Amino acid sequence: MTTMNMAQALNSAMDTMLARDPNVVIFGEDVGYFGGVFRCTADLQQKHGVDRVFDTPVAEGGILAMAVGMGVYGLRPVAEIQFADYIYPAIDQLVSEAARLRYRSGGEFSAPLTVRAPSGGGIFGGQTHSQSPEALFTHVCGLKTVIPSNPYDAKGLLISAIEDDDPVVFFEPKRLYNGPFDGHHERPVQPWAKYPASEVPEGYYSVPLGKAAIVRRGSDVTVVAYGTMVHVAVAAAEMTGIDAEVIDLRTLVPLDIDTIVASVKKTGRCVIVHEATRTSGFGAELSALIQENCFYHLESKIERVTGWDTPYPLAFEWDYFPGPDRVAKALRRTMEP
Amino acid sequence: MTTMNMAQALNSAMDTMLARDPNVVIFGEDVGYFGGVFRCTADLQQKHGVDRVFDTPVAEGGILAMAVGMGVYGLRPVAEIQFADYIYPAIDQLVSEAARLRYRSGGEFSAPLTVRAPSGGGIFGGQTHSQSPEALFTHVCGLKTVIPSNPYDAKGLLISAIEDDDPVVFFEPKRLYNGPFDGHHERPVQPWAKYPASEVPEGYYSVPLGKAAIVRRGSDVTVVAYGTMVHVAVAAAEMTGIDAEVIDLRTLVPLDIDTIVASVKKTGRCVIVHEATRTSGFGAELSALIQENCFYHLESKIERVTGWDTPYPLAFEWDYFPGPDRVAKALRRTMEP
Amino acid sequence: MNPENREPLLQPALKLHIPEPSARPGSAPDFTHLSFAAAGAVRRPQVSETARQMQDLAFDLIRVLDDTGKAVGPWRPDISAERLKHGLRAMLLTRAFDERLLVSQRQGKTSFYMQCTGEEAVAVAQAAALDSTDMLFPTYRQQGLLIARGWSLVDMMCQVFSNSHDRMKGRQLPVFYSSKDANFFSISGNLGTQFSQAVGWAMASAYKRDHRIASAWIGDGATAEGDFHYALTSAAVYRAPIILNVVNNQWAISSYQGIAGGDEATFAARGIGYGIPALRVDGNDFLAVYAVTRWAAERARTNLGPTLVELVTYRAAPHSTSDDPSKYRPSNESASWPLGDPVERLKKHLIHENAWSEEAHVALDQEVKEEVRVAAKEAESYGTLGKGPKPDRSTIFEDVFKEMPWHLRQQRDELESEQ
Amino acid sequence: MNPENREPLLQPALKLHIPEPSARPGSAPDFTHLSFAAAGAVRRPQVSETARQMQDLAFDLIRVLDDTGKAVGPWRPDISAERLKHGLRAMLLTRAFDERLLVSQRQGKTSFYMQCTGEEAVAVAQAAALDSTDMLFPTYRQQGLLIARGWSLVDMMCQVFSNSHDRMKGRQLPVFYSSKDANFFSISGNLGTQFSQAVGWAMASAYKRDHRIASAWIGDGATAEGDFHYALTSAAVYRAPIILNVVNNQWAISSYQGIAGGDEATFAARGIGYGIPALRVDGNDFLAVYAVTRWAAERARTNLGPTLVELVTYRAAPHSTSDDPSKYRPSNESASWPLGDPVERLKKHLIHENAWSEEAHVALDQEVKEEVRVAAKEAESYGTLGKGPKPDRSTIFEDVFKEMPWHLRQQRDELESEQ
Ligand SMILES: Cc1ncc(C[n+]2csc(CCOP(=O)(O)OP(=O)(O)O)c2C)c(N)n1
Ligand SMILES: Cc1ncc(C[n+]2csc(CCOP(=O)(O)OP(=O)(O)O)c2C)c(N)n1
Ligand SMILES: [Mg+2]
Ligand SMILES: [Mg+2]
Repeated sequence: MTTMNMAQALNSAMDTMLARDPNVVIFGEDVGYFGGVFRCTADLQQKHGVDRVFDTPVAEGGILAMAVGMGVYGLRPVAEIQFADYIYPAIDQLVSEAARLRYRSGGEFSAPLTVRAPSGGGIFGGQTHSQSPEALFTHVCGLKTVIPSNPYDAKGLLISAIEDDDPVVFFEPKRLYNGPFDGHHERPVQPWAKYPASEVPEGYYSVPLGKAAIVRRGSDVTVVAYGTMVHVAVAAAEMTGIDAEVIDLRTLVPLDIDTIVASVKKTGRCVIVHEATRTSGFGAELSALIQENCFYHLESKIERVTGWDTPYPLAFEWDYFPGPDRVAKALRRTMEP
Repeated sequence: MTTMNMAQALNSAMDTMLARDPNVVIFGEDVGYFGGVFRCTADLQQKHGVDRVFDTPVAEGGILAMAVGMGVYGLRPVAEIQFADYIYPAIDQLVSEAARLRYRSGGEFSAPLTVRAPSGGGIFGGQTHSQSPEALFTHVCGLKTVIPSNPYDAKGLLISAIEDDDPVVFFEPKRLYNGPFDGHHERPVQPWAKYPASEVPEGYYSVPLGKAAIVRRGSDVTVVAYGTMVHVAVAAAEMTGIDAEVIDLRTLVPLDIDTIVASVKKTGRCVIVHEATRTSGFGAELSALIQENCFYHLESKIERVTGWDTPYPLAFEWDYFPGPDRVAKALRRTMEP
Repeated sequence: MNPENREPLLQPALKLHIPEPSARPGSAPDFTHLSFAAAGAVRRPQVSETARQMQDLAFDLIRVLDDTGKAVGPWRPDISAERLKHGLRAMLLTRAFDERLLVSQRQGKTSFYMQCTGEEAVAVAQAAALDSTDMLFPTYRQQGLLIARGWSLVDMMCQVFSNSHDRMKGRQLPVFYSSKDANFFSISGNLGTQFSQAVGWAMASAYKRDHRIASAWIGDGATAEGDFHYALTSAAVYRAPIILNVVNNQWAISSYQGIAGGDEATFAARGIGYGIPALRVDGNDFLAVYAVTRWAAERARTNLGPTLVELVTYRAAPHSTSDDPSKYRPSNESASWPLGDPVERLKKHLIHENAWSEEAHVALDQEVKEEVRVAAKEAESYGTLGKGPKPDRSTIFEDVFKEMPWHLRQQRDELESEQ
Repeated sequence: MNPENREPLLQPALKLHIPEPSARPGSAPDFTHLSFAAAGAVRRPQVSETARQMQDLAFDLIRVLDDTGKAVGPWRPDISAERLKHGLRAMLLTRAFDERLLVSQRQGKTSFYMQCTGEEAVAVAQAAALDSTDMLFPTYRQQGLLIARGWSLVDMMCQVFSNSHDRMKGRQLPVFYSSKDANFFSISGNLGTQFSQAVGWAMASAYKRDHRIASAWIGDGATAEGDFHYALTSAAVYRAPIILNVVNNQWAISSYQGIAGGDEATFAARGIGYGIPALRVDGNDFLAVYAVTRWAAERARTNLGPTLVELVTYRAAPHSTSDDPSKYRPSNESASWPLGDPVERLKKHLIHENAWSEEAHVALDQEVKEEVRVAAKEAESYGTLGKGPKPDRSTIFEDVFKEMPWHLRQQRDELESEQ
């Protein structure tokens, strides 16, 4: 066990997998010598060699095409997209190719790639360094979508993603790289070292895809969240004194429906929280599924607390971010009737 | 008034706008001399000139980039993407550029483009000629998404889209080009000429964006649908004898929430139908919104009838397609309690 | 504003240029823009020559067979008559296969078909020039690769018929073959994507210190996609062991190659800007295609990196069974194609070499047609589209993921409940 | 399988090539790979010369100013000392602007800043060579265009400070300017997208029989994006009136230009494959940049179509305030850059021409610094990031659409209700 922040835990996951499996290769813009603009691949090239960890041209579509081809050969490529906001030029290779290859070839070919991309706001990144586009990928059959909320999970989930035989999109809430963030932006940043989830084994372990975690047990209302919003949800629960059960999804597809349904059936109330824009966000799917599975258990309407349906405005970051006050309000509304 | 099928009505919309506004230009793969693989631009080049209706390189990203630039100049470009399945290489220009331009420039620049793309299955197109990717675009703030279900609407909505100052994604259910389709694929195809919606004015008129149509009045249950599924929904209602109110959304964003809410409050029951894959489809957003707005009016859970979360399999087209039987079953389930 | 900026000069107004093909329906075919030197006239550089030194080759046209059927010049390959006859057979077989399945489509046994008529030399000669372990990333118009590799016609037909023996389980559009055993990559409906993926595969092969190289194909039209650029960039940067083939068959559905930029420069010339050696070859000349492919394969195999090859040919058939070319090009354009027919030209060469005869040709033609007929009978016995046996419908939910998640199991059960 | 396919030859194994820059931190800078002829040595073709005829120019480097500051050779432009001094002033002003805002960023008045140090001639000389009505599609590193066009420094600073006078209403990342009045297109965070859009704008201008041309910029790194390829393809096909500029400043954040393919061919050479005339120019030579841009503008304005221009320069500053180049390149690399500093070189030229003096230069430098200081004071009075006045927060919901739809009005009310 060592203490790691989330960037270090991700680095450790890749380091571990590079050492374990000669078929693992890592590449992306600035990930080689420099070690990535968020330092997640720091020192990996120096340690494992230039042909295992290397820089690519600034062409996200080309990066994922390369990853698909390598996967077809039999490698386990891990590609970094520098910001989730820049994944769009690569969407065709993800949607039409990586996600469809096993199906269309009758199981003969597959592309077991992992795409890592920092997502989310709260770092004054403006509209092109703050997006949370995960919902788009959850609509694409054949892709798995993973979003960790802490160092321990991040390493274990990334190892699972690399070992998974299907393509995995792995979004890393960049606001969490250095410390947990509960939305109280006016308070000083707390480093991960102060939290148990920063206790990370140095070697190999994994956290399974498709399994949610209940990060706070409660009986009044279920809060479904992932990534940064897990911390915000917990903060909101503490603020309100409402005994919320907070579920950290960890994987969006495949979803851990059982954990969610069991919780909502118990509490009868539900608040869904995500940072992404509201309309057709993943919260919509969660709301629909919960309504379909728990209709007769619901005592009040399912609430969504999300980013606004606007680009992420630089100077109004904290008016945009769905912070603990906004979540608290929703919790109170949900408890009303 | 003339009788037109949907392809002709769309052609007439473009013809009308080319004649009315010298800033309208139309382009895409094979749309020029040939008139488009679905004939929607037939004869327009011959009539309006090669510099107003022309072929483009096979580069969807390039096509929409061109459209953005033309829009910035002050033109009203109408770009065709040959199949909705091929819009992915152009998504960056839509999401990061067209949709964001007005916002990021403080209102100085905008890209009033219209993207037309045939979508949906039922023509033995397999997984790359059958997709319904509309949900992706509804998650992108700054884009309007339109899907017509008949010739009259198709022309009127396309004219509104071309005149709209925001970028509009306009999906044309290709199964409807020649005739309405209620999912009874075993029955002979009925031409549009037999239906009132094929009565289309030859000249200019418009159908406003953001307004749904109630295509069948009813009091038992509300069916929310768009495109091909409108006809399937009506067929299912007839089949079951359930007095369903069928709403044809026509525009997904901005959504006509008032019409939906009024209907569901009246019926207390709701079935949402779309051909796209289920998870994070637009049905999820509809379900979430209806639940949020009509919670205390719902007498049974909101049902979704959709395409499966798989690619569209060629030989199993009719096992995939959410036809009238499947919708009828959902209607009956909804009426049960 | 900068006070010193001048007023716009009094100049004629700007004008938008829209390229137009040399002929449309109703006018006479015109290929005068396609100029090329005589067979044998183009030089053959060392494989180690730099891209910079050999820029001229991107604008020339390498040809080996002259009008009499004689093989001439420095590109004349060292290939036995036996192997050429094998190639001739594969081309004839490909053509017979196309003809038969076109008829099947008309009979409703499949919904869709795509021929490669007139372009058979591209796939067949290139297959002959590569090792069978080399990995192929084709488009839908290189069925000749599979046929030349001796792949089962029945298996291919079962895919086209979406029947019970279709290894793709009825999922894919007809002709979108896939064969891992034949090192033939799954064909995608999305143009161009395989071109850039192939570079990734080639990089992986180099990373693993393998000996296998990749070969990828793309149409003239699809070169405009981003993937073409990604492929050339990454192939150049990482010196990937790959042959990047552009099949310029003059048309992309109804758009002539000028719409892809072919009037402004050759497609081979695209390689120059990336420092990739580029060759332009008569795609209907079996010997020239073979020779050029061998040359490019040698470069790849000896760590000299990628080669871009433009194969100049003509799409004699409609784009697909959904297309009607009489709507956009002169109906007799194909007959005027100055580079002839690949089958006829190889036949003439073999006859010129006294290794073949008209009679042998007729016999071979009948033999391959019979082979196709027998294969079709067998394939049809496993079902055709909408008729006879087909894959189990529960397979719809398989292979989306390696293991089926709960939501797909639920949907499968939902479908099953529909009886 | 084809029985005649040979076994793989006994050859050394394949090996993956990963390009490496000539120097890393700790080693001495090495620019020996950058070879170029003397100033004045490269020929100047007629604007009507074809792309094919002028391929050599894509590999040469056009230079006008020699080491003594003398302007020599056929590319020596016809430009007055007054206009050159105007350019010198704009370059100095740009540099002073960068320096001041870098300090502002360190002081927390903005979250982010990007300098163009060492590259000022690119934007300033090109602005001088274009008409003020020509439309510019820049990257984040051409702030010099706005400054050279005389745009308000205060307005630019208000954008950087996201304050109450920011025309972009606090929405955009600092330095992502936009000015319709200055014909300066809104800068995007997404690399490359403007390059292909610019072609659409130019096509529209040609379609409307306008006289205005477009000029677009892209970095060496971003040339790898699909949009670069789209731009070149459509500019070539439709002969769009546009200048397509690649600013090769040797680095893309931490990746040297070889990662974008620059070791295999020049970026100008990319034009050859599309049939686009391409020029490669010393980007730190104000006169050469001006001359080349005039030449390209003349082509565009006379319906001869696009020109690709590679401007060879060096990114002397960090990529942005978030970057630390000492982590990936020798710290003294900038000082070893063989093409010098654009400001120093133009100054030397003007002194050589007896139109300038060290004293005048010092005075000018102080004048522009004062201008920047005064502007900054004013801009700061309108607020800085997180301090002082800022735009109204309800503007968050405006301009997403032209008219605000119900769901945004509802969300606006929701936010408003948060007090
Ligand atoms: C991404 C994408 N865009 C458009 C299409 C539709 N389409 C299918 S084939 C074709 C023309 C391709 O022409 P070319 O590349 O020259 O190949 P050819 O058919 O001539 O062999 C088009 C536009 C597609 N399949 N994929
Ligand atoms: C589509 C996209 N991918 C990645 C990035 C992140 N990024 C910002 S600048 C940059 C390097 C660009 O280098 P270059 O094009 O050479 O321009 P320079 O910064 O040198 O002027 C990268 C990778 C981005 N902004 N957009
Ligand atoms: Mg073609
Ligand atoms: Mg650069």
